[in-house]
Amino acid sequence: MLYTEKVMDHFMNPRNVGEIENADGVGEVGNVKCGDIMRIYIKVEGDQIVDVKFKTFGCGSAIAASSVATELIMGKTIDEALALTNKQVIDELGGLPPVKVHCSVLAEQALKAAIYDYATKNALTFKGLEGYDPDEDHHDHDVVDIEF
Amino acid sequence: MKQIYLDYSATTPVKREVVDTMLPYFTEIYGNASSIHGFGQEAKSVLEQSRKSIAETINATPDTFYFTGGGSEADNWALKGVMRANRKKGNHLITSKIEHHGILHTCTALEKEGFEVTYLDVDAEGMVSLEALEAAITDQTVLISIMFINNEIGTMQPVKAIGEIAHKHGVLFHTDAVQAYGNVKIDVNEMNIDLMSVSGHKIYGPKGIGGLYIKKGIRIQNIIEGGAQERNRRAGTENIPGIVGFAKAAVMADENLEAHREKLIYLRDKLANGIMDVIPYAKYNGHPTERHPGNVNICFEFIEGEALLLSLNAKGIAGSSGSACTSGSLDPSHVLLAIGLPHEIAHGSLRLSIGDFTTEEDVEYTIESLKEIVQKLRLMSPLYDKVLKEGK
Amino acid sequence: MKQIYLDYSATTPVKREVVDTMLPYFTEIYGNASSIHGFGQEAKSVLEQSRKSIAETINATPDTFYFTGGGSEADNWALKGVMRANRKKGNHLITSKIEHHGILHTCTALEKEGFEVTYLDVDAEGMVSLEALEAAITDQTVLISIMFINNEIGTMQPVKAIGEIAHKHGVLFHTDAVQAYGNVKIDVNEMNIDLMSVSGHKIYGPKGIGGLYIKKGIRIQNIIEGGAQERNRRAGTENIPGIVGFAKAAVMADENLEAHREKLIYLRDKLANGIMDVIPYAKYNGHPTERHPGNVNICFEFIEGEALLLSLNAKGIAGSSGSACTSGSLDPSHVLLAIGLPHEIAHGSLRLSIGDFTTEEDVEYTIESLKEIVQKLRLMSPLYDKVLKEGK
Ligand SMILES: Cc1ncc(COP(=O)(O)O)c(C=O)c1O
Ligand SMILES: Cc1ncc(COP(=O)(O)O)c(C=O)c1O
Ligand code: FES
Ligand code: FES
Repeated sequence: MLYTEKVMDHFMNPRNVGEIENADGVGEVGNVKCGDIMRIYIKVEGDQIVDVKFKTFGCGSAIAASSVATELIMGKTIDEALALTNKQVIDELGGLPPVKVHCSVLAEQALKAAIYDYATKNALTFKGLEGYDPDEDHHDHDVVDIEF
Repeated sequence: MKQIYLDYSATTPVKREVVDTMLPYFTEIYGNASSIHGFGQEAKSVLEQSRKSIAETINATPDTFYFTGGGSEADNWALKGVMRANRKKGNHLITSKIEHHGILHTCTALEKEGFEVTYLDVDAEGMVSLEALEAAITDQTVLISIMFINNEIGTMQPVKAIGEIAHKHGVLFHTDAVQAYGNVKIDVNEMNIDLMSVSGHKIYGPKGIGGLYIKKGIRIQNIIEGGAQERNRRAGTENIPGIVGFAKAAVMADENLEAHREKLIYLRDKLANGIMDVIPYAKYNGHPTERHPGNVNICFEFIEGEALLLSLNAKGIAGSSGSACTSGSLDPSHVLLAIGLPHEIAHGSLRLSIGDFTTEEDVEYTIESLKEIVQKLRLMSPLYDKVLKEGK
Repeated sequence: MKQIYLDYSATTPVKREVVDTMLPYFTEIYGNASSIHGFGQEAKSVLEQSRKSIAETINATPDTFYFTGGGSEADNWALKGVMRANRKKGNHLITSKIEHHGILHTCTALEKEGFEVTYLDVDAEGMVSLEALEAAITDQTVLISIMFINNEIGTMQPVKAIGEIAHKHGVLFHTDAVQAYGNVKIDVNEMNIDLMSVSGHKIYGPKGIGGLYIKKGIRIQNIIEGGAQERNRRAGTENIPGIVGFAKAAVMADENLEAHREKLIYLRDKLANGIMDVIPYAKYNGHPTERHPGNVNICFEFIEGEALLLSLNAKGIAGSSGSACTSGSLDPSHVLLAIGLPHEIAHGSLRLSIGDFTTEEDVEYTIESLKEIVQKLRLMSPLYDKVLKEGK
């Protein structure tokens, strides 16, 4: 099969789809032209992410990666969430085909964007956001040389 | 779970009768057609009978039809063979932007060898303009290669008129008829075709066998040299079971052409109309009438084709898409871009291709499933969001 | 009448087990391996499994083995692909005078493109000289292509030593192993092989499928462009039934290699010795020990090969000949001339090739029949006349 059972499960039964009214942070990355847009909403209480939702326009692994990423950070602190890498997303999915690695990068970036939005709105700084540039093009279909 | 195959344009199952015809040639009449003993002569005789049968379906003489290892080889042979053999005449080739990669990537290779290639635009329905074609011909033009039926959007070109223009200017005309053969009646003489590629596995025959029609008197170089097979033009021990199967499939298709077309067109229209009726924000691609009898190609806005295919697959339905995510490249299908679709819409394309084993229930089930799936995916889509909130 | 097939070097019957393995892929698992739905993914998975199985038999990794439409295509691809891709390195290719036409005619084509080719002589037993080979290498030499086992006289070259010489001089080494694969154990690494052609129908697998081993890192151009199949190197919808059958045949051959060789060598020697014992004025061609386990090649003086074949055929025995009369050309086989046979002797050549279904009785019957036939034809021959009258 193209994808692992785990990918198919998250694709067919995505967790945390939707949006959060009055979210504390919203991040959107990707580009319609390239066929993938990911938007993540977070609700924060104290330094904890108490709710997270996503909407994704993209392929099966983009949807599965969004789903897994939201699951991984639900209930975590902001700092913990910022430590999430696309490699963790891939591991959690039981692997992705090389040409689909960029879809997991998108999930990592969408989350960072949401936290950045929250940080900016509340004038907060987080170590994990140092050097983060929201306008950077995160979208690279050629990210394939990641070791699993 | 019920399995519904709606990807006949990708490949077809081999018909039972075709397999049965092939079987003896694996284990009993297994000779090499070049051998002079009985085993070889039996193989030789069925080889020539098969060639004759196929030639007849396109109104050609047997000595103009050459077997190849498939449609791609035929495409490569036609273009490289003719261009390289006619360097003295000129170095210019005309094709279209919506050809199969078997043609387009061959053109790129020819450009590297120093040939010049004009890639004609097509209109929103995938049609080549005859005026633009004629205007592109120069005194260097050796060959025009325009596909008969496009494999993605199903658009059928005015082949006869293209051949007429080619001949008026003393230019050769090749057509990639891999999708057309077995689905529309082809007469190479009447249609002014000089070279034509066909393939077995698109017409309920075996994979790994195809053919190139080459009108008599055409200068063409070989691309596979070696033994004297195929009258010295294509080396390699003849794939007799494949050839016999291809011929059987070709004859069956030819004899049943009208009924096949009627059935396909009926189901195709039912499927296409059914989908367009129940799913909003959808665009039917290709030409409304001049199209493959079994081809349905629709773009669904706000969602992505691969996700659509996976969801369909989970319901047992097999289709295909021109989305970038299925191709592993950044861009969606060159065909969808050539008919002017914006990237974001081309991403949501779905091709469902109908064939001889498709039933009315398959069509109904597919429409229903698709409706659910598109709805579900759209509810996940940040793009649809905006439409719901802001209208469109 | 009893039919005795002794032309296994021309082609083999497909084994029952091989056909049975292929069957489901015609009618059930018929998907296109490039499709992402279940039908396609099943095909993809068996495609990669087949590639792995074959690669294992030659001690290669799966990503170095590419499927082609046969042995000739593999030969063309290896030579044209490597020479065209390495023009910057040089323009010289070394091969031998006894190669299959798949190599020799490709060399002619390359010469027309401006490449230079050295055709090495062979000795009376068909062996290439390693000294001559090394002496032929220049700073322009890109590739050496020497066949593993000759298809006519069965001579097996010292492949490992040839590869060693090639690598010592930084030159690539291709071998046409179409006759060797399945008959001798091949280890591409140990034997210093960079590229290797194989074909399904010589090892009890289907026709129309073959393969090219290409060591990692080798620069090679495509000869068939188009879709992204075979990791972008060989376009065309994958011939899954053919590939599955080829893999099954390859694995069966590999598992049974020793028993197969022993049986063949036993029968071959019985046949060769039996013939040489009872028929005078005969010459056993090829190397006495370094040869194909199933190959017998003998020239009978004073008679002509085609007449011999027809007479054998009339007795139900299928063989082959390198006589000019079977080739339709004026000259007898280039291989027989290259080992220094005079024309008149080369005309009377007979190749009998033994395979897995050959029995001891077949061999005995063949010896007897041949004795009668040669006698009968000689009595008709004006050349034999003189011998009878004048002695020799
Ligand atoms: C030594 C050798 N090379 C190449 C070939 C060509 O293989 P194919 O017939 O599969 O194209 C053959 C047999 O025909 C052969 O014996
Ligand atoms: C229009 C067209 N041309 C060429 C080909 C290539 O044919 P084959 O897969 O037999 O090489 C195909 C199908 O894959 C096709 O649809
Ligand atoms: S979103 Fe395009 S490949 Fe995943
Ligand atoms: S004697 Fe007739 S072809 Fe040679």
